[in-house]
Amino acid sequence: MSLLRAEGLAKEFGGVRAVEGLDFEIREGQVFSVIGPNGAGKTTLLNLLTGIYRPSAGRLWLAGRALAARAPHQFAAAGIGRTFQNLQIFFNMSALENVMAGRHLHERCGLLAALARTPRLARAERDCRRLARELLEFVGLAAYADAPADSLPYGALKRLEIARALAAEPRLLLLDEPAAGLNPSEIRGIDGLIQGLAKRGITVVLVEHNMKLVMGVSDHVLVLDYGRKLAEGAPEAVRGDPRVIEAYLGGAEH
Amino acid sequence: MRGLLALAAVVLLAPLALANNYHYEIAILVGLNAIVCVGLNLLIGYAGQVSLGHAGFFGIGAYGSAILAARYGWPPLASLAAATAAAALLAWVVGRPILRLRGHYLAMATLGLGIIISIVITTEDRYTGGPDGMSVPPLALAGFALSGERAWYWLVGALLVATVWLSLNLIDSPVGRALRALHGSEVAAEVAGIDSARHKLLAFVLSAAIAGLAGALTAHYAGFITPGKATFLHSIELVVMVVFGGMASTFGAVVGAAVLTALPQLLTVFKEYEMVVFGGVMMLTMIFMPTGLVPTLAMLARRRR
Amino acid sequence: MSGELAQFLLSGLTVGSIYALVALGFAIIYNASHVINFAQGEFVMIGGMATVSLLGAGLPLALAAALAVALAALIGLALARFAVQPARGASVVTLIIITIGAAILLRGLAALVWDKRIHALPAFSGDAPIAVAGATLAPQSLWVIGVTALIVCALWAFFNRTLNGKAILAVSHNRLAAQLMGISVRRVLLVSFALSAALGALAGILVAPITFTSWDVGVMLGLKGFAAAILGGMGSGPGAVLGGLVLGLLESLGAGYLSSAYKDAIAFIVMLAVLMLMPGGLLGARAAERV
Amino acid sequence: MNLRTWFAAALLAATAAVQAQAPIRIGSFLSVTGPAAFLGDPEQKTLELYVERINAAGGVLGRKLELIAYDSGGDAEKARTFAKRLIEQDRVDVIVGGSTTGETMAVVPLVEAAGMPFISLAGAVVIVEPVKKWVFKTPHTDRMACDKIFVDMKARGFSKAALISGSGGFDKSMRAQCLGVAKNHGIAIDADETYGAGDTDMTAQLTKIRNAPGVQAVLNAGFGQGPAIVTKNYKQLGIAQPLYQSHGVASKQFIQLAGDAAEGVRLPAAALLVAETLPDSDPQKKVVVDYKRAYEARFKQDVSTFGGHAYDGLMLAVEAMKKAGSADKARVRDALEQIRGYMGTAGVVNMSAQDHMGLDLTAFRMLEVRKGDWALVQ
Repeated sequence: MSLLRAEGLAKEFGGVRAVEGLDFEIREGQVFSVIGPNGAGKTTLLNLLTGIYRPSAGRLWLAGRALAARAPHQFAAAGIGRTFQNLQIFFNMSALENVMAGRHLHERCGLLAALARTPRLARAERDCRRLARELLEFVGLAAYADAPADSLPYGALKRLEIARALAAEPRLLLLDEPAAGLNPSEIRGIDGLIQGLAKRGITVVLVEHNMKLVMGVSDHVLVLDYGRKLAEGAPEAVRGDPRVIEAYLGGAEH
Repeated sequence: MRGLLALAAVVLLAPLALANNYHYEIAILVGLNAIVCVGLNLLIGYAGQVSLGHAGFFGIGAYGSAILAARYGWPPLASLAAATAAAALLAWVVGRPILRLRGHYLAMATLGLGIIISIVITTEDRYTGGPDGMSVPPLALAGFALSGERAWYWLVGALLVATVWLSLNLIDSPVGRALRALHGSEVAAEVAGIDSARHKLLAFVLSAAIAGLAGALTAHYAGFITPGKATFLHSIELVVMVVFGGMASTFGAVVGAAVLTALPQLLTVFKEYEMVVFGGVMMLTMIFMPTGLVPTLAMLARRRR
Repeated sequence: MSGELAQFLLSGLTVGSIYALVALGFAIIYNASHVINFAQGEFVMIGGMATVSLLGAGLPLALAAALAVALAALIGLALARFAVQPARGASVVTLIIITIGAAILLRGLAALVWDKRIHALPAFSGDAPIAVAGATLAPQSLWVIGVTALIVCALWAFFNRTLNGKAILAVSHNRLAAQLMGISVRRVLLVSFALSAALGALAGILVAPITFTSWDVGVMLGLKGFAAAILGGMGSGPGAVLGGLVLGLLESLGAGYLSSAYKDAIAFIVMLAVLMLMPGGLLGARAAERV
Repeated sequence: MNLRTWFAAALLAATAAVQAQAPIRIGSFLSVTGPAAFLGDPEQKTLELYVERINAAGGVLGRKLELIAYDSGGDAEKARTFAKRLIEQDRVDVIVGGSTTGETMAVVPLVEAAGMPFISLAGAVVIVEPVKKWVFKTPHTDRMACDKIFVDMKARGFSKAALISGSGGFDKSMRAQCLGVAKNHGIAIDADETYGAGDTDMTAQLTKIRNAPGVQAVLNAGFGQGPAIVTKNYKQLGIAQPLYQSHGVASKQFIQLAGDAAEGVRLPAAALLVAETLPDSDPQKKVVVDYKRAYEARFKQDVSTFGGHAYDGLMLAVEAMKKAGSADKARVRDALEQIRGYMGTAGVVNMSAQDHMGLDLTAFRMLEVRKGDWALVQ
């Protein structure tokens, strides 16, 4: 069944159309990849799907219901999580606290309880801490748990973002170039991580330049060019599409 | 927790070193400033939102309680509570629009807010006594007037320990993590489901309420209040205390308040050179310890181990 | 009554030009370093006080003024070199506190080297008021307004026609890219501090016949200049000038038509309202968040 | 006895005397920095100068004076802390200080509780009305200044005046007093404008005053650079009505700042400003001329009445100690209250249990600026 559906999605910046008339559907449990040359509108699309940008036109449905969220935190509450292309780590906390902060949606805690540290809160905190450690273990960062986030190497930070996003238990996880800047062995690790997510039943939207990674893990690929849909389909079908080859080879970048 | 116990020990043992009422006075002022700074540090150090207007909330607390008690005959405890609530209420009302601003624009807006409050206090002399100030009745707890430096020392000391305890609890709770998260990256915090506007407002209101409470206590302690404590110069002084001691460090805020409250008393030996020395100390400290006193010393201690 | 309105406008324009000059100093340093220099008002003070004392020593006004501007520029250089430069990489708030410390230090030094009295400079072209549209204007106001206009033009030329100026602009737009282009960020920082200190001092000399000068005149002027710079949009030169003029006019119209006791409050309330509607100031960059 | 043994004996005697007689401690807190620095600065200088001179002349009651002065920066809370320091830590015998009314009022509860004689140098009438047991003051009150000005206005046949004042404590207190007593003199205040601290242009306020119908004279309550700017703007706008300033600008500095615009401005002030032009028969002449010469010779600055207040405060304290024959606080206080006919820079002081200032209107002179100097209005 369809988890997320977009209809006529568009975003304009002062006359420049970054995304235009986009229709697509992401099915539950899929790894859904979005590819395209630089400036094709991929990150803009993710920003639209997380409420960071307000669409100029178009509508979104989540699990069959119109998405009423406005602010990004409401998108998060609706079950959409993400990572960022240029890292948005909380560098003022430890790795573990980063993940715990990611669990914000599942912690009911009033101001007074927080100030007085009620026994109930203390229990909830213990659970939260345990869960965060498990997630760090899942992404392979158990050793860094108590280290300040700003002391972690780049590759580890990429995984930390994934762990933080997972802490919110999203139904839909958007990964913005998780492999960018990583070496081949680290990329293999990310590959395995994404497959692990799929096994957990999490629907993944992957924006990525690394074709090998995309073709290896995706169930469905959406190709953007100049903010419009260029092609869509199974990885093999997209790979052979002459328009896609034209866009990539004809473009200046690759 | 170790830090909290150490603080409590300092508060308990300090009287051994306090020889006279003047020493107690300094200790009380340190405590009152430290309470404000611990609150302000939640906003500036943890949530990353600079306010250059907190003396305004301090002034509302001080004058609110003073006016209710002196002019309308409220029992001081009730006026204290009402004035604290008034500071919080004002912060809540203006906080939402103001906190949408970022960085220097937020600094300017809070500065403007503080200045407006201080102009109102200075101008409405029928209620506030104007620039020459007004007398404030003493604080009475259950019918007994709280008077004398020693009684006040214990009250302020207990309140300081309590404030630090509450602040430490808050920082290490989901709410505190949310505040720190939106300081680290507001967009990432939002995407993690943290309502950044609500949490900024929370920190703003909480710090304003604490400043208001400390203001009201200061007024009742001193027995006399002038608009000087509501001016932008005092706002800046408070921020300097927080940054000097160390942003995002509760004990840093306490140490910053202590050093910068006591320093001018020590620097009187420099006579006319006092300002030069004070400015120089401030600059050198921030140049060589840019993260503030306590975090820098803590880092040095870790390195030596 | 139109004479009344004209008087309020002229008064606002004079005061606004003073604020604008101070605000420009904030803008230049902000552009080069993203530092808000809270010692900017002290440069204004140094300009006025140094000129007064050099005049007292028997120097002609022009020479005294030139020396005072040079002195301020030197102090600006020293501030950048010995206080801001070593703390690069510290948080913005830390840098602000350093400049606040510098302001206290400079005020203290001024009180020691000079005195704590209030001084006046003679008006450059006498005190005979000039009648304009049923209102009057002091000749010194024309000096302030005229020099402000000249400085705006000169700054425009500096930033668009000279290498140093372009370097500052480049650094303000993208520090890393500028560095890669071989621009010395260090040098830009020094130039910008010296420039804005000189500008502040010049403002201090120009306004001293109107506002007088004293060791602590920088506090209020610095505050108003900062407000003007923010109102106009931090880092924007034209914004700083516009912000200054708007602030000056708000104050004089507020005092004239509403309440002189609340004129500063009125100006700040309008400022807050403007910031609510334009969170980047009147002419500030509309920064879109990049993720 | 040769010279050396004589010298040694003298030294020994002197040391013994010093050990036997600890100095009398004069405590002070003044706005040496901050917005009221132009009050605190001459006050501090005066105290230092005269403590030195008194000591050089052998001290008081055979004991030296020791001055312990702190800079309050005009901040009332700091003033209170320093007052506590003077009382508790430095254990001074008397306090002479408090440049502003706010500072003074903030320490009143302390000195009253501690039983510390305190001579304030601030202006407002609230300091001595109602009378506080341990608190005295040396300057004229703002109400007296209002009275003096309104008497002069009335004598010139005016009945409608306008008021413009600053937003500081001195300014606002005087404004309130003037509004209060105007009616007693048959003067109606038809316009009432305010300017802020650090304001640089008052033409907007003055334009409103100019356009208020029927105003015959304008009174500016304020001190610092504000009144000088008002005076310049006044001239610039070509307002013809006479301008009165307050005793808050009573120093040559005002004339230097306002320049030609100050011509014809009147203000009430102590005779200090016109010391040399007083007739030799004037009983105050000697005191004010001596103080003026001593101050100006030492500091190369024009004398101001503010420094004069500090002079009076110190001298009253010394006078009281001599009268009491000791530095005992209670006895000094009682002696202060009984001082009659003391001639100070502000005028003749006649203290009593009902009056802890002891000055009357005759102590005030109406001065006018003529040819760039102060002149007595006869």
